[in-house]
Amino acid sequence: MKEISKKIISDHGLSKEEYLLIKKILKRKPNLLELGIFSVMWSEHCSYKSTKKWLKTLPTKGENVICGPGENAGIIDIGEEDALVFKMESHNHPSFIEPYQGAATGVGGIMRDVFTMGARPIANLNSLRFGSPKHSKTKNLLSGVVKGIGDYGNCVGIPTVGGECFFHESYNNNILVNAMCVGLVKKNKIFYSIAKGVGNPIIYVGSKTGRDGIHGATMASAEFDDNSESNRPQVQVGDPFMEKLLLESCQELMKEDAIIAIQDMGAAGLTSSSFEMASKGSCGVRLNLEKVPCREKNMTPYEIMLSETQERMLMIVKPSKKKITFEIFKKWGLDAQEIGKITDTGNMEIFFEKKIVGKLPIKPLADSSPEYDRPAKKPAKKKFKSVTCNLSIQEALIKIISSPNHSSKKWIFNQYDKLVMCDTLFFSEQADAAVIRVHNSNKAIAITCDCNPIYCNSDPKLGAAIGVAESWRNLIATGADPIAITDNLNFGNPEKEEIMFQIKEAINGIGIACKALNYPVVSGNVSLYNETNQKSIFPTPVIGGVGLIKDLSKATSMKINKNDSIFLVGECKGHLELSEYNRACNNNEGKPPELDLKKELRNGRFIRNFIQENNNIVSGCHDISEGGLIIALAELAISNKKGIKVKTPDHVKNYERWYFSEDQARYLLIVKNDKKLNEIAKIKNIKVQKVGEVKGNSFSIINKFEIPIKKLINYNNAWFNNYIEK
Amino acid sequence: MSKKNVSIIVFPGSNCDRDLSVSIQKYLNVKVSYVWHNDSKIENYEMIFLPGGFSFGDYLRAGVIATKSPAIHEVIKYAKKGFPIIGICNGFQILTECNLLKGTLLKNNNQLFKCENTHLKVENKESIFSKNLKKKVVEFPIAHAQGNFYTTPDSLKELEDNNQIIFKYSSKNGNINKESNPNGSLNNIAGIINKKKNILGMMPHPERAVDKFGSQDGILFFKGLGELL
Amino acid sequence: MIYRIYISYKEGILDPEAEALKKTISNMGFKSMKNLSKGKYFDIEIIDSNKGLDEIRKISKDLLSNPVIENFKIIKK
Amino acid sequence: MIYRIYISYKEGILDPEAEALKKTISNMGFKSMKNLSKGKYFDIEIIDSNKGLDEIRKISKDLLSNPVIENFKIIKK
Ligand SMILES: Nc1ncnc2c1ncn2[C@@H]1O[C@H](COP(=O)(O)OP(=O)(O)O)[C@@H](O)[C@H]1O
Ligand SMILES: [Mg+2]
Repeated sequence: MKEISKKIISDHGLSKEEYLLIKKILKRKPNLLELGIFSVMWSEHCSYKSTKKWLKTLPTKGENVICGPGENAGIIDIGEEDALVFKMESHNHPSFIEPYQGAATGVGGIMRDVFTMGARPIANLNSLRFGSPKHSKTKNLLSGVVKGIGDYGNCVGIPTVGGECFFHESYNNNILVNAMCVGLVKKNKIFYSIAKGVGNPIIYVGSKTGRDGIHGATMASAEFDDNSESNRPQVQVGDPFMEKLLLESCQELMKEDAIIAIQDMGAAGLTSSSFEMASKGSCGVRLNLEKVPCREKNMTPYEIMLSETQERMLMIVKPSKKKITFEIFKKWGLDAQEIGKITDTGNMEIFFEKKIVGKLPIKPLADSSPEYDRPAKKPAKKKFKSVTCNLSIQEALIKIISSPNHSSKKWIFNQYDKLVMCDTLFFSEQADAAVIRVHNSNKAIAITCDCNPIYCNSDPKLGAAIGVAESWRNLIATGADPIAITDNLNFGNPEKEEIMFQIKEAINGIGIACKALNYPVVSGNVSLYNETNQKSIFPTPVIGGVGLIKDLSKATSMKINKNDSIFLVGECKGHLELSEYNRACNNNEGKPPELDLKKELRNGRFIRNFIQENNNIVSGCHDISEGGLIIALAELAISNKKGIKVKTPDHVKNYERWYFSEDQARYLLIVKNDKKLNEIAKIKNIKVQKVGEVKGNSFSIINKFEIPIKKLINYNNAWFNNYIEK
Repeated sequence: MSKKNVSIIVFPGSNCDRDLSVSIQKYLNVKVSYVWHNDSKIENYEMIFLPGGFSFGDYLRAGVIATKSPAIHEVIKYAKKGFPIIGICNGFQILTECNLLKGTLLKNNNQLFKCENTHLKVENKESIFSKNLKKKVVEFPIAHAQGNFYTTPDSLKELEDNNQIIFKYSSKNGNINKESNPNGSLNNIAGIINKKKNILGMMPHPERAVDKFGSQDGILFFKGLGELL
Repeated sequence: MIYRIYISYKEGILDPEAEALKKTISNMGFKSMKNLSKGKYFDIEIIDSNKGLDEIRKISKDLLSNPVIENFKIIKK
Repeated sequence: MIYRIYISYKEGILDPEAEALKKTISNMGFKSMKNLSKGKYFDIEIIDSNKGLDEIRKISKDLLSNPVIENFKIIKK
């Protein structure tokens, strides 16, 4: 057996201290296989060693939470027998190396996390960050990632209903691909990953194991340098057809009362799935690796244990149900194998061709998994000079809506099957959140994902809190009651103090906002080391929010009808720092807008109740976010292909601040009856003011400018088409 | 409710089987039996549907592997006997691959999957599938990567001469032009029937147009089929 | 024994993928290209050569190629 | 002058399509097949052979093949 050298240890991403700890746990030197297992189990990706301490501070409980973080995905109660299972996960590094496969397998992985718990996935979303459109790689990465996401979800038959896409040079060499999946399950049919029952068989099903992505989990936790591209580790190839077979066969088997525990083989493959199941159930496992179906010849135990071949599941079944288990998998044309048994030794014992090749104590390994309190330091405040903007309102409006970040994302979401399953009521660009009917029922769920990295870069705490508030607002605007979130924390290298500062601050901000809004965190994912040559991405804590609409007839989109009135709900304070307007004038410095969570709650509740109680006079609703009031109005006009006459209230002195400020807690409410809204707002003491009417065929601010609606739409559509075609 | 059942053939990778069955039960008002691709007998053959999706992952060419399934031999048998067969999206691709319908479906001309609403001009108003549509133009969504209909000039002429073209992609007002062609299909063809006129293949999804949140023209389509039973 | 089966488009059939590639290539500034066409191939290894070849012919015709638009050619490797 | 560029998967890369085809072929009752792999090819006709071949190499590397998972081979026809 190969001697474990210092180089081998560092190649495995383990520190000297961690290696000493391994020896202490084993009471001897590890062999290569054991070292490999430790290295993936203790990788940032699997152990959360840099963030665990802080993640524990997040609010994770609530009256609707059935299962918080710790399982494959979080679960919330949505009334009657129904529950939702959801989570978000990143596939950033693999997508940079191979955008199509990287993104596709990201979608596949998150769907397995959801259906492994017994749920049928009903919606996918994705949150994407690319480098500057001018960067030589961006176009290929964009096309590959979008196609990969689309092809995978489309083939499995799960609608991809929403998401976001944002370009910024800080992502030039570290794109972000975060995929979210929501599934539906009956409360009494939830499956967990807690192994039980000495002697129970461990069944492997799905794709045959190959040498794919060996060391993917440690790769996902390592910084890139210029060599990373040529040094390419084996990428994982996705097989959505296999995923569909796994989904259907697992759903069928789950009806049979056969499964004791089930877990997908995600990052760190067979290692982490078997280890985690045993660890949660406080038992031991014995694996016979020669039984593992392999795609390639002469695979070693090391390769088999660490392979990240996609579309594989591991389950513990009742011995009496082995027969039916194999029958069901056979019906679906899948390879299933019994590869081991649950034991009471408390150890993971790995056999290969009858010989023991590795033995690790489960509990000590799990308990001593490292947890760091890495030093953090607030970066020195930079002084900045404010540049004055000399764009007219019309110029700025056109510049913003035809910019990469604000132009229509049709090119993206037309590649996604948004409608399969026939329960999509609204998808991206129709409403602030996607709205999906709970099949065969009168209720619907609303889903969104949000993050403003510009804000987060300036103030990670406030920026992250605003992300939470924005997702909450998006749900409110569809008439939903927000319930819970999942998050995906994307940052640079945590070993740097200023990055660790961002991480701590962002988690703190999420916690504060979630507590105030009664909006707990039920699952999530952390992606660190998103940097290349010492240049980190902007901190990007993406929030995926989920809410419930009890009566789907009240689901609200961005719809406007002729002669409707458009009201601004909430106050304009005129904050322009970091706004799209300022950025359109190359003024990129400053603070994010202030966030008053009490006001957020008050305005949100008002909107939510108004939509619910006065639905007959509400046409639509839209929250005000990046770009401010005028962009929100333009978006209404564009998505409805209808003209809007905007009237500036008499009290307004500064047009730029009025139209472009990005103050929080604001909505546009589109109603058929001004009087009623004014009356109710007065009673509830909420500030509302009429800002426009749905009229004619152009978008205009009275006494300022007028743009024909067709032209406005062209501005909004042009960028993607030109960019891709060229 | 009619006593008869209709059948939906389910292949590994089909993913519109449930969607189709919901619409059929609700608007055609009959029960649905699912037939697994490996079954070599179809009990309810009065009307047979081939659903959308990615049968066998759409590997090699969309629909081709499905044509090797035992159930397809049965479908061919009942097709020849004149029973109505309807293939939607992947179902259409399967029907051309097993030669029950003319032509083939190439990759979309921009090489990308496309999901959007389309308007369809009803070209033949006499066929058993379209005579109850009662609208000049209907609106059904499409969602496919391989929907670019192609056939040889001879067989195109045959399709035209026999009035076998049922749907063409069009503008809202029924104009058939390049702008309304979503995928490059020859002459904007979106749906055709066979010479005997009992088999329909179409790329757009009527089962996705039955909700008040979008188009409801699919209801007309399914209700119209009711007469055939 | 390995046979290679080539699948190519029949003459006169427009291959949109090849068209798209041609456009991209010339957009990339490559000027030497006069024409481009494309196809697929399958390498099938078989046990027994007589019956095997027969099977390969059938597979090529019934599965691997689409007779409306494609030709196939079998070559022993 | 025509060059043919063969594109194939690198060794060890999962090819789900080939897997599906193998299963189908054996389900169709063909028993002789021992293995199947697949690839694509491009026939590119060029004007000038020196600069042309150079361009073909670039096109093969940057456009026609995906270097992360595929190999290419250029052959003069
Ligand atoms: N940022 C976070 N916020 C909340 N929960 C998190 C976060 N990151 C990870 N978790 C939770 O930690 C657990 C392990 O996550 P992960 O390793 O991503 O699971 P898997 O390997 O199954 O994808 C999950 O329950 C996940 O929800
Ligand atoms: Mg998991």
